[in-house]
Amino acid sequence: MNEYSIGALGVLVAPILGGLLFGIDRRLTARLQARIGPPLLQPFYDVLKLLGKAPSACNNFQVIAASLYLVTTVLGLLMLLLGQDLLVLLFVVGLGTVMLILGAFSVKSPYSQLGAQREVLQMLAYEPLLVFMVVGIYLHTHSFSVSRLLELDKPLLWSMPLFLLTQTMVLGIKLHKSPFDISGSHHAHQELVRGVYTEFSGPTLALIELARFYEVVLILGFNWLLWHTVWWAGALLALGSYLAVILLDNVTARLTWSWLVVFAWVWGAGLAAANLAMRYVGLARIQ
Amino acid sequence: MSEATAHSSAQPPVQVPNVEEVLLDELLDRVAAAMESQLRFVTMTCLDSGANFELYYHFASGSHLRHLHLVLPKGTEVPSISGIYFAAFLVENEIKELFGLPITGIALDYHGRLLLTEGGPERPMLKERPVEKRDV
Amino acid sequence: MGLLDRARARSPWILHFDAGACNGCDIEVLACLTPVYDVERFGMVNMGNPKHADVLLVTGTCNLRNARVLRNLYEQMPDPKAVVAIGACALSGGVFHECYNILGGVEGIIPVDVWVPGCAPKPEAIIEGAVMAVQRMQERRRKLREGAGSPNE
Amino acid sequence: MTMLIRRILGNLLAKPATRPFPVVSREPAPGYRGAVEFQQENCVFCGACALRCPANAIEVDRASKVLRFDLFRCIHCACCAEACKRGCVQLRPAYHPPVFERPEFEFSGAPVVASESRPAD
Amino acid sequence: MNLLAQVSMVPTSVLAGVLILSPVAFGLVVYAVRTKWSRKGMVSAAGWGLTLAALCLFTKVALTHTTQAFTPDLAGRLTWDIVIILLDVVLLVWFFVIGAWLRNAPIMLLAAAQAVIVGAIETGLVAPKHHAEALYVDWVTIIMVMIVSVIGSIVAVYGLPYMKEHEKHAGIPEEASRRPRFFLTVLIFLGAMNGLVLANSLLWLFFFWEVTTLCSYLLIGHDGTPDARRNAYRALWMNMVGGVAFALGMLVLAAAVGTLDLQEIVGRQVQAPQQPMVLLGLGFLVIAGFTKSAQMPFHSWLLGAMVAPTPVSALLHSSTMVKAGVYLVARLAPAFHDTRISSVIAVAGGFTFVCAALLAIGQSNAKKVLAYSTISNLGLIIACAGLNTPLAMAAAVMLIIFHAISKALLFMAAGVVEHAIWSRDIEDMQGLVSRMPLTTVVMIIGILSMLLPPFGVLIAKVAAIEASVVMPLALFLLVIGSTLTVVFWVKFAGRLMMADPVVVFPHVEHLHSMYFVPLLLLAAGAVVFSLLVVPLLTELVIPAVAQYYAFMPVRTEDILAEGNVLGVPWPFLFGALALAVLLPVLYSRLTRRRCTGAYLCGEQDSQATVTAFRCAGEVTSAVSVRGYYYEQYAGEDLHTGWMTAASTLLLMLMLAGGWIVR
Amino acid sequence: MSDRTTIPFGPQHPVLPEPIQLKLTLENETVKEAVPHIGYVHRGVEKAGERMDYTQNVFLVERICGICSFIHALCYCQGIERLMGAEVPPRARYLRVIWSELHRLQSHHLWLGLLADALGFESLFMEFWRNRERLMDIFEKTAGSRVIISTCTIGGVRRDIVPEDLEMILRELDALEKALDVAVNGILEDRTVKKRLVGKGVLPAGQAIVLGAVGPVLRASGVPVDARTDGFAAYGELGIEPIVETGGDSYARTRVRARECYQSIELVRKAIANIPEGDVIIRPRGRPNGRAFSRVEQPRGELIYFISADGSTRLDRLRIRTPTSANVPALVAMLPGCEMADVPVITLSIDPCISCTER
Repeated sequence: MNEYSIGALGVLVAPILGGLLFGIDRRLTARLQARIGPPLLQPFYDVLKLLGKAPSACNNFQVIAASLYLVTTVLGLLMLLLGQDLLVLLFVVGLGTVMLILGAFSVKSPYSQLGAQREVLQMLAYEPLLVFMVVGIYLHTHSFSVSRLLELDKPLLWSMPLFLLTQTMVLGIKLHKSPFDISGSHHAHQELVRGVYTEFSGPTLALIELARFYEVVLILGFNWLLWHTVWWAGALLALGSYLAVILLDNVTARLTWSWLVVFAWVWGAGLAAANLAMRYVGLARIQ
Repeated sequence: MSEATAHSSAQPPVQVPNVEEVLLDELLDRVAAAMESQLRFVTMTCLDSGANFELYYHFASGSHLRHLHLVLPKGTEVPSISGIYFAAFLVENEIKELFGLPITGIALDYHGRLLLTEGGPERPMLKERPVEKRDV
Repeated sequence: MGLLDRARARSPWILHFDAGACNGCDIEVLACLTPVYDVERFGMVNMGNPKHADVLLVTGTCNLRNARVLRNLYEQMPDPKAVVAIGACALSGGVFHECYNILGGVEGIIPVDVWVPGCAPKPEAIIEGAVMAVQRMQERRRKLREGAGSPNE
Repeated sequence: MTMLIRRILGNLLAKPATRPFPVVSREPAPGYRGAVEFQQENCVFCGACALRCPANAIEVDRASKVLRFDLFRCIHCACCAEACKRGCVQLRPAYHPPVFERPEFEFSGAPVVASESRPAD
Repeated sequence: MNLLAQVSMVPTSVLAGVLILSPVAFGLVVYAVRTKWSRKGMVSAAGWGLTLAALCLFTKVALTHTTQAFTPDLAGRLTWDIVIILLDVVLLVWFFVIGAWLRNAPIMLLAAAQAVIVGAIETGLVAPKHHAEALYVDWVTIIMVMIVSVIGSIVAVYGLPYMKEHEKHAGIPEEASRRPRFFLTVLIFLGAMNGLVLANSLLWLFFFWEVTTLCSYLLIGHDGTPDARRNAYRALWMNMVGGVAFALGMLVLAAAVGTLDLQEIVGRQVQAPQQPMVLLGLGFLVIAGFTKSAQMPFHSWLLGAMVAPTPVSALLHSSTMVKAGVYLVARLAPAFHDTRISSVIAVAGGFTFVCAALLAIGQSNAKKVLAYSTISNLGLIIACAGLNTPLAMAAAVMLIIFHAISKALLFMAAGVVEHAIWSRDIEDMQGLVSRMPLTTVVMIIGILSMLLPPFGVLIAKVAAIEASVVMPLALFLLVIGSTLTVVFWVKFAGRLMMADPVVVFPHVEHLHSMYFVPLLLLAAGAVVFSLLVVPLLTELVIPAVAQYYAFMPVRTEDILAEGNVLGVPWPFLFGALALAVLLPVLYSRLTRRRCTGAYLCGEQDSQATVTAFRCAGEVTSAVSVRGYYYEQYAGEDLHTGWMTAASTLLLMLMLAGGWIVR
Repeated sequence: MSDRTTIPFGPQHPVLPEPIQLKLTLENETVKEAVPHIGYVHRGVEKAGERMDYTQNVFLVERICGICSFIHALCYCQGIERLMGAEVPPRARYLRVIWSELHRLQSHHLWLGLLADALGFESLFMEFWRNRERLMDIFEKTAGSRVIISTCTIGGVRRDIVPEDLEMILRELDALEKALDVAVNGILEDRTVKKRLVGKGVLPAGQAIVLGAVGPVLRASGVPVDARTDGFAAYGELGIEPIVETGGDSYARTRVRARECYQSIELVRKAIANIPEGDVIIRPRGRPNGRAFSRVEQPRGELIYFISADGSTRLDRLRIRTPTSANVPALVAMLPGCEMADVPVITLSIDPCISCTER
């Protein structure tokens, strides 16, 4: 299989996988709450329905923002699948998030504005963790590209165990799960209504939801990298942290943005730095 | 079901205990005194008794209710006690709005738009004003 | 279009607005979300944001002030949308007919698709009402499509 | 947190608490004040029910022997049932299903007119 | 080809002369002939002259592939060296006079100190005089000359209408106009800046260095307000501290190496084992660079400099003069390659990168945000120089190019906005997109070009982070700094874009053509150069870096093997992104969308012309959303103290670096 | 431009179950000012109370608030009974306590669930509301309706609870108590919840009294005021000790309500154990005449009815002071200085019932 077909396959399969993951999330959450929950395909129904709603947006930029969010996330996934530079990947995906934020900023609506402000802080919280993870990978392969990583014959997890924790944290933040759901959540029961998503509606929102399908696959793809040697082990690892996030969501309350930034920087970046330091020391000893 | 331990319909009206009559000019002093003795402000009640408004100021000490009773002819201005008891602002606005009793100097004055909306009824609690039923 | 219609039927997002109810119907609406009734089985999620909602659940007798809000919210919901009036107050004003500050029900302020009688209606009735609202939405689209002869909007 | 974790994991393993409505409809409790039913054959149009109804949902014209009942006004307090000496009004333990249109219910002494509907808007 | 061949025949010294002297000459005409047309004509002529000369130089080097150190001749015994020394004397006397006029002992003292040190070097007191080639041309020089000449010209042209409006607003009558003096100073600065980047002899470099200090001082204080004077004074003394450090550096180097020829110093240092004394001399020069580039702890002068008219900020204080500092550090970088002080420089640069970004978050003054961002980016460039690998240096050069374009663009746009709303506060710019859509779009492009792919700054930043993995501490700083950068830029852009959701096509504002064209040129530059990032890197930057690290074999593949930035299919990425923008635009054209106003909990007042809601007492109240500045976390007062202390410590460490065991 | 953010919080807002607007003025995310805008639920019940038959009013006042409807009816009936000099049969008084306490229990469950929801703690919300359904079933079985149970009337109650149903209540309460242990542990001991509640919306005792706070809000500030200690209905016989916390913050209020859940369960058990046999209703003679106060304890605090009657079938004045209208001034005083994220928490911490407040 050449890389183009891998890419095409990924672009087609990822949203299905992502939608199913969200379906599992909603179903599992419901079961944890002693409910039956929606059908597994519910996220797809939601997106389809949103696509079929009457177009409504507050300005053209919102549509552009949503489309850029989608496209960059797809690009990010493609770059991961095609073994590209991980750091560039992060910034490309970051472009999408920034666009989403700007889309929310572009409407003079207090909830959207406050949501966007907090989304910026969320980025501040998780972005370093992802970069550190990529650096951790570099320290093993002397390359930032995924393809070089795949040539490695030992799973990264053995030397980067703490990154499993930081990745779980990133996943929680990205999925807006308690206690990290400061800027918007799937259910609107929070002080900012739906935060950044408040002013997006109809097909524009559908694009964002679709982008989130890709996004969850992308982030879990990062988790998979921690154990790439056995494909199902990596998948289990990814699924495990996904389930951990869902469980955590159900046993914690939402906390505040100031807590999030401090927590992510002290614990998240702390763990990452500790793991990196271990690696650096290890490398120095070998030399 | 049994027959009630009956009272005759001509029984004398029941009276509220612990009511002290006050005059308009001593009102603020009495309320200030209540504040000083750490009474809890409960609420106010306004009654439209024809030519007069009757105002009850209800206070509580612990679980005991005490009332100041003020009778004043319609049209008389009443000073707000929200300067002393901030908590009174809500009920004072309400009375001002629903009865048209001119209460002056409310700490947070809604200018007659606390509960009622433009285009709706005005001073609906007055007796002489029959309530028109609104139909859509 | 069949797929889209199915998706629509399975994903009605809900906006609930209390237009001056006694809370009785509101807590029953909320109770629909809870494990015992669990409307999420039908894809219903309480969105709390008109811009994301498909079905508006209204409880309570309106007054001038909340009628304005109700109209605003209805206005902000993107098409297609439906309205369910819940409880005697939203239907007609109910026991509050002698009150001076009521408009007597939701009808006349925004178009209502489904009426759920009761004081307060049981959660089962509310769920049924919401499901019927979705049907109504579908029917309206079908009629529109047949009438206009265009398969797309 | 541990207690709650145990609880939600227990939920996961146990049967969900959700009642399988609408597949299985659960009958309301026997004393439930639900659907209002009139036994028209016994009605003498005395108007006691209309008088007692706090919501003015019942209207009785004693002269022309007509009783009108507005379901949309009914608050299911069962005052009418208490007031009716002949037991013509009863609240059955079932709920009124939601409707698309405003139903109209009225009957008169004789001949009996069945309830019919008119379009709502 | 014929023309190109002719161009390459033009002697380099002639081109250098044009680049350095012609602006001065045009400036003198502007000053002497005080008419509108002379001003417009001369400034434009200087701009064209500089641009052409820079292009010629570029073409020449591109065709001949040579680096060249040379000393232009003057008439007979009178060499340019002597002229420079004479001018140096004049300059230092001038500084002394300024100090005396201000009744300010520190200035006089600093001027005197410089005079003494330079005198000591000139008289051969320290070391025997050694011939140093005056000028030097290689790719890095040419990139700098291009930036100075092209962007400098654009900004100077932009300054024409700007200064007119500026004086009109200040109520200065046409007769008393200080514009001739302003443009004279600007043009002299352009000449001096070209001299600075072309200089090879440290003495020449020092002279031009001090001329830019003087120009900066004059331009900051141009408005003559107490505020302007105070900040001009601060800029002066801080830069003169740098001047003293420069002179000390020369002194130490002259003593330790015996020459003031930059290429030779670098060359010898690379071959010889590193001597602590030489490193000390280099350290002093680096400190001079830090002052000019407003690195912590010297950053406060650049913030103060924001009182100057905006063209000054765009030209001196973001795209060119402050680059002199990083240019000097970068020039010296091969000399301290693989030393401890190089690491300290990387950390110090990274430290400034993080701190300035943090402080920028707390600012609501647009120009101050831009200033902090400038400081921050200069810190990043210095960190790259400190990392001192070919990839890092490539990143540094890229940053110099792209930052100059974007920042000049941003400052100029901010200036246009300032003249429209007469405020520099970001809060006053909220919703600017509906009032000045054109300028806002340009500004947004400027902002996005500072932080997002596929724009050049970001690509350079990725390269910098990739280069920094060799040094964990620097890496940490760079990662944190880049994230903080995102925060303040996104906040800024968000404020500009916050529009009332009304379906009225915003009225496009009328811009003066001398505003519009420069803005358009730079915005196009930011986009086009980003599109051309791959050829730019492979054809220009990497050859430049290869010349740089001439002492070690540098091949394109080697540089690129370290990072994978260029392995990314950029054209594909661009295409996808363009599609992502174009499709929605098309879609919006084709569909009629409905806008129902902002979500305001159902109480939106649809009659109101702005976003407003009904509130207590049934009153309509406009929504106002203030940006966050996180003063409790990012306040200047909170951090300045410890940041200054920490950065001073780092500088001490750097000076002592030569003696610390490697 | 203003250097502050002004936003409407409500009337329609997902964390507010009822329409009320707080116009919040923020600096960064700190609330500087909160001005309430009400009137979205104002119907004019007090006037309707003068226009309707005094017996029909029972059904009207029940619908002032659907969450504590029984207690509204109870308060009204006690006032009328006082004016008519009627003595309610003992069994009816016990039944009134049972239904009152079950209402308090469901109201506190509802509130604890909403609080959890406002904190983004969805599973805990589900847990409380799931438990609450047991109470709703009890109401449906014993009173014939889930929400507005309409069992209280002048002179007693409209229905008796048969012994089997009393047994059923006890069984259900046992199960409920067990489930409650988990849920209450979740909301009182969870670290994330504590982080959001402790120290938020502090109201010292002195201020609470001056601002006229009532109910759990007052008791959480350490002031032991509970109208049930007056001994109305059968509370005198059953005995009650007000539940007091001293923290004065949202956490203390949560604790008070959580502990009151257990207190209510105990009271119901005690009432069922001691319930006397006999009639449940008398038909008082005559018409209400005179002026009287009636004071009971709602889940949200002290509820006061002032009834003025002139011996006719229509009342002269029906004044209703609900607990939330007494707590709103405290809310307005508590909000400034808090974070935006805490606004829902603090607003909920007074357990606002807007339909009560506005009538």
